[in-house]
Parts: sequence; structure tokens; C-alpha cells
Amino acid sequence: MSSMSLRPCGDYRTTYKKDTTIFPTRWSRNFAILGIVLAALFPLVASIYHMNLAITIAIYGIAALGLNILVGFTGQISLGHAAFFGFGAFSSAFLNNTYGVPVVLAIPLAGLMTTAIGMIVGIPAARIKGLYLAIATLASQFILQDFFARADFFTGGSAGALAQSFSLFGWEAYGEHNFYYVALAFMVLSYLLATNMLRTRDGRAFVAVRDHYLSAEVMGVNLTKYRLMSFGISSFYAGIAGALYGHYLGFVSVESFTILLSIQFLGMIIIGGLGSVMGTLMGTAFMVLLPEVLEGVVAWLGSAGIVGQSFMTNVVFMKEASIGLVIVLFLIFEPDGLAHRWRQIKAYWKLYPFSY
Amino acid sequence: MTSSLFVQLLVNGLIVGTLYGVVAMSFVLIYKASQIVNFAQGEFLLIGAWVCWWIMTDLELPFFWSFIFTLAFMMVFGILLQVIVLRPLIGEPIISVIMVTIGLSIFFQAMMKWMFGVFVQPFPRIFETESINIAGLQVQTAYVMSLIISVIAMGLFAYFFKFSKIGLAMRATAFNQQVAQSLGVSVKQMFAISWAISAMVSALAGVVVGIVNGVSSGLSLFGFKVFPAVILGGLDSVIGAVVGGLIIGVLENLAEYVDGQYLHFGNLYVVAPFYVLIIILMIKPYGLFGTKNIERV
Amino acid sequence: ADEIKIGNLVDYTGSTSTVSKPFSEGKIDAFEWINAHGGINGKKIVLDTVDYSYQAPRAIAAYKRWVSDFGAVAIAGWGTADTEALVGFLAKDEMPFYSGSYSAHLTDATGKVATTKTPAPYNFFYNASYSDALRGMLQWAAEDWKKQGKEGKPIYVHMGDNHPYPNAARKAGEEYARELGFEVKPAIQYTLAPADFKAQCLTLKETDANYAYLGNTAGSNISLLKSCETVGVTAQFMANIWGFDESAAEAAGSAANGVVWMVGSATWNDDVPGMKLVHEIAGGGDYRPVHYVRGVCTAYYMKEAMEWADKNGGITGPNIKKAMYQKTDWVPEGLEGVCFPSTWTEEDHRGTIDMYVYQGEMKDGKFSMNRLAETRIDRRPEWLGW
Amino acid sequence: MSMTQTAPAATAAAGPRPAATEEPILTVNNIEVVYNDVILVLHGVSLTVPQGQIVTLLGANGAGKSTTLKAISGLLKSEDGEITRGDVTFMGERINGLEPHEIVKRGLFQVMEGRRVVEDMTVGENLRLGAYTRRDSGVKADIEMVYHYFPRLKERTGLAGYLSGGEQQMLAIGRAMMARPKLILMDEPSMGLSPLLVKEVFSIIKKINEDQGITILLVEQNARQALKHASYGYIMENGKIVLDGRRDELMDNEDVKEFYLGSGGGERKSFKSIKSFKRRKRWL
Amino acid sequence: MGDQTPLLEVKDVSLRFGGVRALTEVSFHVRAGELFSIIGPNGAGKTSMLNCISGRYTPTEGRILFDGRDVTGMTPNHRASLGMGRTFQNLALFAHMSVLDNIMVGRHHLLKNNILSGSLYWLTGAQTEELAHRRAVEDIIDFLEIAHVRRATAGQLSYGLRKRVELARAVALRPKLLLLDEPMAGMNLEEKEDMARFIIDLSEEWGMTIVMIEHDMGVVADISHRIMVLDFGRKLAEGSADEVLNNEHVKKAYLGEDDDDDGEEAVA
Ligand SMILES: Nc1ncnc2c1ncn2[C@@H]1O[C@H](COP(=O)(O)OP(=O)(O)OP(=O)(O)O)[C@@H](O)[C@H]1O
Ligand SMILES: Nc1ncnc2c1ncn2[C@@H]1O[C@H](COP(=O)(O)OP(=O)(O)OP(=O)(O)O)[C@@H](O)[C@H]1O
Ligand SMILES: CC(C)C[C@H](N)C(=O)O
Ligand SMILES: [Mg+2]
Ligand SMILES: [Mg+2]
Repeated sequence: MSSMSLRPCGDYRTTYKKDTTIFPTRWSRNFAILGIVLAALFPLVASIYHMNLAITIAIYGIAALGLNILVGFTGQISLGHAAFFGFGAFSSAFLNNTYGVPVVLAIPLAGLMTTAIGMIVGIPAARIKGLYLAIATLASQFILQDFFARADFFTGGSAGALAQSFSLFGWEAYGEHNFYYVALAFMVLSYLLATNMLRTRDGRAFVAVRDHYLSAEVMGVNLTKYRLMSFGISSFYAGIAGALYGHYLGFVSVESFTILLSIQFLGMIIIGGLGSVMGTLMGTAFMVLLPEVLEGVVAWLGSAGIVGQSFMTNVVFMKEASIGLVIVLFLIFEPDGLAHRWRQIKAYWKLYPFSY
Repeated sequence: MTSSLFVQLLVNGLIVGTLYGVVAMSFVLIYKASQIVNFAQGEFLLIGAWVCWWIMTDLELPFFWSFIFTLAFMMVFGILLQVIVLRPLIGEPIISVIMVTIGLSIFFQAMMKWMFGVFVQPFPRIFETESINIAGLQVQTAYVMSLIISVIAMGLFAYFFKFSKIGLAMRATAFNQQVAQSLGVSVKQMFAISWAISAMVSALAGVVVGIVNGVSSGLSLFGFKVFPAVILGGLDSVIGAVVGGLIIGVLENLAEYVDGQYLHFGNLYVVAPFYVLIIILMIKPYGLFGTKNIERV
Repeated sequence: ADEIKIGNLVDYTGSTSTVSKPFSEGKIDAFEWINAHGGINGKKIVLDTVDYSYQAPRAIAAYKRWVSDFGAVAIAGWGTADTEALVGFLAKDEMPFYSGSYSAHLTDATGKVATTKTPAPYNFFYNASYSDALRGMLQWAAEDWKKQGKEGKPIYVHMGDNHPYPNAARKAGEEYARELGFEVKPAIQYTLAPADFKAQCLTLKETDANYAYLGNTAGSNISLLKSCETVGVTAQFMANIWGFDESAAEAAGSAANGVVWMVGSATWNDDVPGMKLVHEIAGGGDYRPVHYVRGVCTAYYMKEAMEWADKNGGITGPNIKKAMYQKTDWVPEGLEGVCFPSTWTEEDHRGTIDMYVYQGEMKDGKFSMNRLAETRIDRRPEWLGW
Repeated sequence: MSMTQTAPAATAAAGPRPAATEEPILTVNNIEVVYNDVILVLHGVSLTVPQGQIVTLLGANGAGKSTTLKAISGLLKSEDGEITRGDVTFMGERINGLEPHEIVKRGLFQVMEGRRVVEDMTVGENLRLGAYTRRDSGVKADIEMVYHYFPRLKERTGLAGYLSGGEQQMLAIGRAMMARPKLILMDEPSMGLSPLLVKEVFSIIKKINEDQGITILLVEQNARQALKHASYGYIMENGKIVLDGRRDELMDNEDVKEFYLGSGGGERKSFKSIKSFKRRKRWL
Repeated sequence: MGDQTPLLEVKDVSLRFGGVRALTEVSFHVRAGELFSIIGPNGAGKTSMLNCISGRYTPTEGRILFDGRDVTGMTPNHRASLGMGRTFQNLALFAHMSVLDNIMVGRHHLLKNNILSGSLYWLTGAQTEELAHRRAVEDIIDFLEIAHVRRATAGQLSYGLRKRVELARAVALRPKLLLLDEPMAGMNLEEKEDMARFIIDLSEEWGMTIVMIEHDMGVVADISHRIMVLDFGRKLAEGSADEVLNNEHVKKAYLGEDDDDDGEEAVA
């Protein structure tokens, strides 16, 4: 799994405790801390636009993490993640609007409600496996979408629902500069919890189920329980993320939780690296930034007067095409995802200069 | 009156169902050889339709020849796609390859819009009689054509996989590429063949839908519509694909009947198949005809 | 600054591209023409066009960039999903937004109507709202029914997907239909994604509907019309403003025969004074579809609003908003007879409630469209916002 | 090329068996194999297999036997392994770098470690697959031949995946025979077989070698049996060949006796007696 | 071993797969502390029998008692938690996990922490628990001499090593009853000796009851207390090594008539 990789020569572990830390080396640990600190300072330099992207990455990152637990670690492909994401968004808005539950509480509660739904949707997983399960989840995607569109009392029907913005002790996290920290906090927390979960009993059980469920069962792992549980936990993260998304936009509409988003989530974890926690985040960033970067290129072409307004229309199609193209090329050259490449780079620098 | 409506819906279900069947088949073909579910299948339909449309309107060839050329083109297209894009991925995790097909679909979507524009384009008139009457229901002639062709195709494929050497080799490849190689099977060849055939089959579907509704990028959504059919029949069963297609087709229409006449829920015809899908899978986890994978230690 | 930054949201590559393309071309050409002819009191417009492929998150990202990095003063928007998602931000950021989504609830600027979720003080659009347009068409239908000397109650059915866009006008339509003495049968749903709709058509046939409203976008409507032609539906179809146009008619072929739909401005070949300008803007004589013309109108309302704002304290969101309220029966200069006279007020953003009813005709493969009527429903206060 | 592709099967089927000679059919020259660009597994392995003979390759677990075979048959690639040095010559032609199926076409067939039958096919279909590269018509007859060697297989009509371990092993060997190759690489064919069958399998291997003149490179753990039938043997430790020689030379080597034949210093010791005794490491 | 009540009792178990009769009315029992071997021709039903005991298959007829309880209908994971560990004939490791994690999975039913407490690693004592078990696992690793591959990915080990890791994983379960399916297959003499040593230690030092399937008569004869022979799913013989191995039927069905040095072979 992700945490074990080559260690620099001359770094010995003296206790099992040292041997089981999240970060294999002191460096990598400080690295992570530094990363968080930098992230916290980001708003000082970033524009609203960049922060909006950062927020999107953080929110999608949480959801994608959930999906990776389900797909990457337990080996159950899901094409319905967007529906859970949406369910979280609606639930939180619902709790807050109809029962006045403060947003701070509504978000985790929404997470729990989504967990329940996820478990129900996961029931088939007890019998159905592989791509059959994948399509079963696709089915639930459409069923839930339909539910969103008609359950007026809960979602406001096809017209959608409003969501109040996040507030804590009178501090209202409206606008990117504030909400950014909310999203960041939730993200860091989620990743920390997930990492821990994955290096303890149940995390191993998930991977065991993925790698060889028959022997996992003989080793004492209750298959049905864990198959369901991984649906539950993955929907929990999806729900939290969805809730955040809703309260960020202030408006929740069925239109934003289509199969396309489900597929994007899948793309994030595959490109990031299945079964890799950090990869998930990288993959998310990749998928969110790709269109923006290309948009930037187009804009530059336009502003630099390289192409005229009339030709712009062509560029637009090229841009859209290149989104697909980049994904394809990327996977051709890095089929195991960013995490894999990242590990190789690390390995290289760790051995450096002894890289014999 | 309503009883005749019922019959008409039933017939319609079967007719549309065969079309689902055809598309489902093109999924199965690729899956059987490589265990890949091709998310770009919808775009295959689209490309097939556009090409045929282009040959007919720009080169003004008669439909028959346009169709033949389209098939030829799609064959080449399938092979090239496999050689250029998918060959480097042989031996890589299946899921990555599936993701690649998703990337391809985004790519082709945009390309098609760029090359052929964003507007819906009608097919030139092809059959003297646009539609014929089956059991009181007017049915577009194009459907009848697809029905005939697909029935033939189905038979061929069934034979192909059970008895022909290549068919066996494909199944072996799907089971385990290393094993297949050790038996002297050229994995690359197998994939190329399956992609070529699959592209051709989807082109057929694409052309039919094109004739019926006109060609537009929306056509590619057929890809998704067909998943339930594929799974219902069993991912690796050609017969299953067609049966699954028919069932879904009929289901949709029955749902529409119940909904339109009594419930007035609205889009029951969209979701009903998915409910049924889940139920059936709970009873038969590998679909109706899918081979269940060996659980032996 | 003597540059005026405007964000322009378009969908050339997504699911609504068929209508977005002509509409956006209208906007873009108009702004280019304006620049070429003195701009806004001499100031040049910098138009930043972003294709978001009809994916709301990307629209939001674009919006954020316009607000912060780009410094836009107004935005020409597009679809339902993104417009709905942005309403809240617009109000907070005081950013005038001219959407292609004509949902009636966007016209309730102060949120005085119970059904309105959130006031949309900064949302504008040039056109009758989906609801008012439908009301207009129903009015026409009622007269049509009389004219044909049919007795008994005409039957009306709403058709469309269960999505915000097709649903926007459903309630308004059904209630007004009852008021006009229609018998209203349960709505029939068909997906925004084109498919084989014979099943729905058979259901429609079963209802013996006389008038059916098509709420979806063109692509899906074409399929429906074709399917219904095949199964022999006799109902009179009435398509929503984005649901039908010249190219759709071409595609639908004989099925387009007799279809009635709403048009929100004069059309290319109409002999009205303002059409000359439109032709110039289009830079040539070759035909442009109805959405194009409406795009031009939209751009021109923005133009004149900004001109006023410029003279009255500078081009800022609030000033542009104020500018929208200055005129009554407002027709942009040079577009006389092209755009409907429109009036926006602090509370009521129903610019216009009028539009033309056109009917398509297919004579041996040649399509032609004839104006049947100009609707004249009255601006009932209680109709504001839905 | 196509000539030589079709030729072998035909001749092997019909023509007279080529006499066992010292003429090498396969030579592996000082190859080095690396997995995932990092793990160096074979450091300079060389061996020659003479036409028409049985050569055996012995060695501890993880020594690199299977890797060697995969390197020869070209199956390394699909495991992220590659030959970084040296070359493999089959019938005078350099074959490293060739696609596996190309190599099979040239008449070199590997029976992989641990059965590897196509589980979701029947026994018959598996056998037919074995003959995939063949163009001649003898297939039906050969299927019968295989059934004749392994009657058990004929009774099993279900999917190969449900066969018992031993049954699968038989199928794997039968499948190799179906290809009528010039050279078969066998990776631990006797693994998991009952003593009776072990003898059978080895006699069959002998038979294949004698009747059909198929050369065999045999990787085995059952050194006694392997050496009994082989004419020449190699012994491998940690990716190197540490000892090789004629069958009888090896049989008499003290180390071989102790570590592979278990008859070090005369009569064999009981497994009970070895409980918790530590052995001296040897050869490196 | 004293003849107290048997730890495992199999009462005329039959198992059918459609037409195939994998087992027919097989009965036997294994006493606590015993090292019991099952031999027989390929396809005789040995693995099937093991599968019935460990719960992969449920017998078509007959009952299985473990530690005095009827476990016939019990799920495999339940049986594991009662103290049944096993290895597989065709390796069934968790290919993408490190050797360490593979073995840690064996501790599953002994560990208490769960999704919640696991996620809160430091606050809930999950850490201390994990470390304690990690220590136990390291002991097993040392015992089986696989310390050098501790961190390797299981799937990349050579066949023989994988077999060892599997054994380690089963032992980590701290089983009362250990089921081994051909532990020596694919090993050379030297490694068989090691393996034999481990098994004997497990039986004598760690006091585990062991049921072993093995084709190497040398090993079986030397280390097992009692042997049962299966043929075509039926019990052919049962008893001590020399009783069984000199039984005519067994010779015919299984060992094959001896000729020259093969006689020794059969027992080497
Ligand atoms: N795919 C792989 N990736 C990385 N290392 C591998 C791979 N396959 C084998 N190895 C390593 O190569 C070495 C030799 O493996 P190999 O399977 O050739 O040994 P072997 O002699 O066949 O052993 P056995 O008798 O147990 O089959 C082992 O140390 C193993 O860990
Ligand atoms: N799941 C199954 N479905 C169908 N048949 C099976 C199944 N499992 C085992 N069999 C059949 O039952 C018989 C006994 O198989 P089993 O694996 O128990 O034999 P075995 O004694 O272990 O042989 P070996 O020593 O070769 O492993 C075989 O003929 C096998 O084909
Ligand atoms: C053309 C679009 C404005 C139509 C509708 N508003 C939608 O976005 O779905
Ligand atoms: Mg090996
Ligand atoms: Mg067995």
C-alpha cells in the first residue's frame, strides 16, 4: 500500500512505532506539514478565482477519497458516486432549511444520512461483483437522480433548494476567502482519518477483500459486512463533500449531480492512482485544473491576438478535444497514476546521490 | 383502444429493443476479448452515423454503398484506434484502459461537433416507405433493416465464439493475457479484431438511429442507455446482449404504459429498467446468460 | 479605465450547443460591431468568451475569474443550471447577468412572490419568460380553436423532461390553460437527450390532446416530432423558444410541418427598419437563425445600459442595474422593429411579455415559417415570478 | 518466414524424429534479467539445450528458474521484466525481443508454473487452444492422444476451473502436447501430483521426447526423478548457474546428493530428525 | 496425545457438484495436538474435504464438529474466529499487500479496533493495539525465516516464499486447528526439510492440531501421527504410516507398483 516504499539508505527504525508512522521519513512528514502551512497562507496571494479552484479541489478531493476507498481499496467500482455527493448536498440543505440545524452540525449529519443511503445502495454488493456491480451502482445513480427531481419535500424537486452559508460562532464563512479555510480544514481532517483507517484492522480487511475475497473470508473477514461498510464509509465522505459543496454555492440543483460527475470522480482516482490516498488529491487537482489550464491557453491565444474572434470558435473545440486527449495520453504514459510516478520520483531523490 | 395501445407499445419495445441489442453486442465483443467496457461506444455510433451521412450528402452515393463504405471505414478506424491508443496499454490495469475510453469519448465528442457542426442533420430519404405497419404500429423501415441485420450478426457471433479458433483465442485472451500468449495467441491481433468488429456493429446502430432521428451528438448517449441491456444479458454473452436489449426495450414501453395510463409519475420509463436491473442482478449476479467466474481455492 | 470588461458564457461543445452557438454568435458579432463603431462612449468592450461545455462548476470557475482577475462589470450568461447556481453570488457581488435562461422566477427582483426562493436583483434577460411565452401561445391556441369552429373543450398536455428548464413554465401553462377553458391532461415526460419517443407519442395519442407544449431543447424535440409523426399523432405542437428553430425544422423534415413555436424578435427576412443593422452586424446577407437576432438584442440592451451608467457615475454593477430601469417600452436605438419594447422596473424584471407565434411549413422539402400572431397577454402583477 | 511457421507442426506430426545430438537447439548466453527496472534477478545465466534431449534445471525457491524460462519464451514482458544483457538463440535464430506468439510459432512452447489452464473453458476447448498455432488437420487425433495419456481428463466435462490441482496439471501438459512444438519448457510439471502420477508424468515426458523427438527443458524440484530422465543438468542459486554437468556427474556430486537427492552420505535421514538443525550455506 | 474428545470430528460427509461426487460418506476425527495427514490420488477429494472443514463448501450431507460445536452451516469467517487457520493449494495471498500486512490480516479476529477507533488512531488506543499485534507477527516472521522479505509485495515473491508467507498468515490467526493443503508442493528437498521442521515445531512447540494434505510420502510418513487415504471421494484407509503405506489398495491406487529406485522415490 501507499505508505511503504523505499527508504533512504541509513534510515533505520528502532521501534515498531517508528516503523508504522504515516510518513516513512522525517522529511516526508515535515513536507506534509509544510504543505498544510503553505495551503493556509495561500489566500494571502491567491485571487478569488484561484481560491474557487482550490475549494473545488478540496471538496471534490474529499468525495474522491471516499470513492478511492470503495474502488481503489475494496475493489468495488462505483458509477454512482455523484448521486451520493448530491444526496449529501440536499440532506444538509434540508436539515438546515427545515429543521434549522446549524450548518456546522448539518454537514456531518448529512454525511451520516448519506452513509445510510450508501449502505442501502451497497446491499447488492453482497452478491454482485466487478463490472456487474459497477452497473448496478450506475442504476442507483439514475434512480437517485430521479428521486432528487421528484422529492419536492426533501430536495425542492427539479427547481432545487437553497443552502445557507457555513457559519461558526457568528463568523460567517461567506466568500472564498473564508470558506476556503472551512474546506481546507475538512479536507485535511478527512485525509488524516482515512489514512489512519486504512493502516488499521478494517483498512487491511478492505484491501484483503479486494485482493482475494475467498481467502480473506477464511482469514476471518466477514465479506458482506466489509463490502457494505466500504460503501458506507465512501458515501460518508461523499456526503460531507456534497454538503460543503451545497453550502459553498448556496444553491443545490439536481442538474449538478449527473453521471458525468460520477465519471469525473472515477477519473480523478484512476489518474491519481487507485489505492493511494495522496494520489487521490493529485488526481482531483489534475481533473479540476485541466480545463482551466486549457482555458487559460485559449484566452492567451485570444488576447495575444494570435487567433481572431472568428477562429476562437475552432479553438474552443480543440480545447474540449484536448481535455479528452490529455487524459488519454496521460494514461498511456502513466497507467498507474500520478501516485506511482510520484513514488518513483521520491525513490530517485531519496537514493540520490547513491542512486546506483 | 387501450388494449391495442398495449400491443403497439409491446411491438415498439421489441423493435427498439433489437437496436439496444445491437449496441449491447458491440459492448460484449470488446469485453469478451479484453474485459474492457468501452465508454466511447456511444461515440462509435456517432462517428458511424456522421460518416455515412457525409458520404451520402457530400459524395451523394446511394445508401447501400455509403453503408458499405461506412463499415469499411469503421473497421479501419477500430483497428487504428486499437493500434495507436490501446496497444500501448496492453497488460496495464483494466480500469485504466476503461478510463482511456472515457477520455476518447470526450475527445471524439468535441471532434465530431467541430467537424460536422452542432446542429442536428437529417439523413436523405432512403426507403420509399418511411415506415411500415406492424401489428397496428407504424415502424420506421430503418428499424426493420437493423432487425434483420442484427439477427444475422447475432447468429454469426454466437458461432464465432463457440467454435472458431479465433473466437476461442479471444476468450483465452480475456481470461489471462499471459496464458494466451504462452499458447501462441497474438493478444494485439485479438484486440484489433474485436475493436474492428465492435466499431462496425456500432456503426450499424448509429446509422439506424441517424436515419430515424437525424444525426447529432446527442446520439452518443445511446451508449449509456444500453448498459442495463448489456448487464442484464450478461457482459460476455452475445445472445444475452440481444435478449437484454429486447427486455429493456419492452420494459421501457410497459413502464410508459403503466405510467401514462395509470400512475402519471412521469419518467417511469427511464428509471423502471434500472430497478428491474438491480432486482434481476440480485437473483442472477452474472446476468441472464453471463458466465459466472470460478470461485475455487 | 477606458476598457469595459464583459464575461460571455457560451456552450459550443456541450449539450445545449445547438442553440447556444447562434445565440452567442449574435452577442459576439454585436459587441464587435459596437467596438468598431465607437464602443461605449468611446470605450472599448473587452469580451471574454468562455465555453463551459454546459458544466456548471466550470461556469462558476469562469464567473469567479471574471469577478476577481478579469474585473468584469457585467456578464452575458447562458443556461439554466449555471444561472440558477449563480443567482446568489450575483446579488452579493452586484454583478448584472443577462442569461439565456428565461425562467420566470428570475424576473422577481425583490423576492416579493411567495414561490420565489431567492430574489434575483441582478438577473436580466431580454425575452418573455418561459411562462409568459407559454401563456401567450395558449391564448393563441384558444383563439385557433375557436377559429377552427371546433366545439367542446380543447385538451392541453405539457411535455418535457423533469428538469428545471422544461418544468419552468409547466405550472404557469397548466393553470392558465384551465383558465382559458382547456381540459388539462397529465404531463408527459421525455428526456432532454434525444431518443426514440414512440412510446411517449402513443401515450400522447391516447390522450387525444389537441395542443401539446414541447418544453425540451431542439435536439430532443426533433426526435419527438419524428416519432409522433410515425405513430400518427394529430395534436398541434407548440414548442418553447429554445425548443425549435430553422435548423431543427430542417432536421425534423416533414414532421416539422405545422409545428407552432415562439419567436422573441423579428426574423432575418422581416421588413423592419432595425433589421438593416442586424444584417450589418452579421456582416453579410446569408441567413441567420432567430436565436442570433435575439442575441443581438440582448447585447444591445447591455450596450445602452452601460452607456447610461457611464454617463451617470461610471460603469459599475449597481449603475448598470439602475440603467435598466431608466426607459419604458425600451427598444435599442437602431433595432426598431427587431426587439420587442421592454420595460424593467426595480421590482419587475419582466422586460417584455410579448412574442410572435410562428408556424413551420414543409412544402416538398422546402421549409418556410409564417408568423401567425403577435401575442398580447396582459402583465398581471400576480404572474410575476412564475 | 511463413514457411518455417507452418513447417514444424507438419513435420513433427508426420516426419521421422530427429536423432538426439549434441547439436544445440537452444542456447542461452549470459542473460541478465531485471523486473520493474529495479529488481535484478538473473545475473548472467548461460545454458545450452541439445537437439532431442531432456535437460533439467534445478534450484531452490526464488533462484530464478521460472524467470529463466519466461526469459526464453518471451513471457517476461507481461510481468514488467526484461532481458537487459545477453541473448537467447533458438535454432540458430536470436529470439529475445520477439513477441511470445512469434516464439511459439517457431516451435518453442512453455508450460507455465502452477497450471494456468483457461478456467472458464472446458477441457476440450483448452486442448484445442493448445493447437492454436497449428494449421494441419491432426488436431482431432491429437486430442484423442492426450485423452489416451490422461484418461481422467476425458471424464471431466465441466469447466477446467473446477478440476482438481492434479487434473489441471495434466491438462496443462496435454495442452502443450497439442502444439507439437520442437522444444517444450516445463516449469515444475510434477508439482502437486500424486506419486503414481509423478511417475506417469515423467514417463510421459520421456515418451514425448522419444516418440516425437521433442526437446525438453525441465525445471523441477523433484531432482531425483528429473535427473533420472535428463541427460544433462544445471543447478541454479540466486540467479546464477552454480553447477552443471552430465546426469551421472551430478548424481555423484556430494552437494547435489545432500541438498537435492537427500541421500547425502548414504541412506536418507528422516524428516523428523532434521527438526531444528541448521544447515551450512554452500556455493557462495 | 491422550485420547480425550476429538478437536475435529467429520461425520459421513458427502459433497456433490452436479454430476461430480467429490466426497461420499467420509468420516474421521482428529484429536487435539495430533498431526493428521490426508493423502490420495489427484481429484480424490482432499481439497474438497478441507474446504468443507474450513467452510468454503457446505457438505451435501453429513456434519462437522469442531471443538465440540457443530460448525456445518457456519460461515468461514466465523470458523476462523473459533480458531481454524488454513493454507491453500493454489496460493491465495493478497498479492498487492506487503508480506507484513498479509500476515497482519491473519490477526483480524483478534484485533478490536474498527473504522471509528482506527480512524482516530492515536486517541482510541488503536495504535497500541496494532503495535502489540505487530510484535506477535514479527515473532512468527522470525520463526518462519521470512524477515528479509517483510516489506516485499507478496505477489512478487517466488512460489516457495509465497507458500511460506501463507503459512505465516495462517499461523498469525493463532489457530487451534491448522489446515495445510500441500505445503511442500513445488519445493526442493532442502526446503521441504525446512517446511517439515516448521510444521513439527508448530505441532510440538506451539501445540497446534494440524491436518495436512501432502503428496510427498517421505514427509507424510515421517512426521504425521495418523494418515487417512481418500480415493474417488471415499475413505480408502486410515491408520499409522506403515499400516497405510503397506495397504495393497493404497499401493495400487496411489503409490503405484514399485520398481527399482522408485520404491525409495515413493518414500523420499
Ligand atoms: N514479477 C516479478 N516482479 C518482481 N520480482 C519478481 C517477479 N517475479 C519473480 N520475481 C523475483 O525473482 C526471483 C526469482 O523468481 P522465480 O519465480 O524465477 O524463482 P523460481 O526459481 O522459479 O522459484 P520457485 O521454485 O519457487 O518457483 C524471486 O526472488 C522473485 O521474488
Ligand atoms: N467447485 C467445484 N465444482 C465442480 N467440481 C469440483 C469443484 N471442486 C472440486 N471439484 C471436483 O471434485 C473432485 C475433487 O477435487 P479436489 O480438489 O478435492 O481433489 P484433490 O484431492 O484436492 O486433488 P489434488 O490432489 O489434485 O488437489 C475433482 O474431480 C474436481 O473436479
Ligand atoms: C438553451 C438553454 C438556455 C436551454 C435551457 N435554459 C438549458 O440550459 O437547459
Ligand atoms: Mg518457479
Ligand atoms: Mg487439492
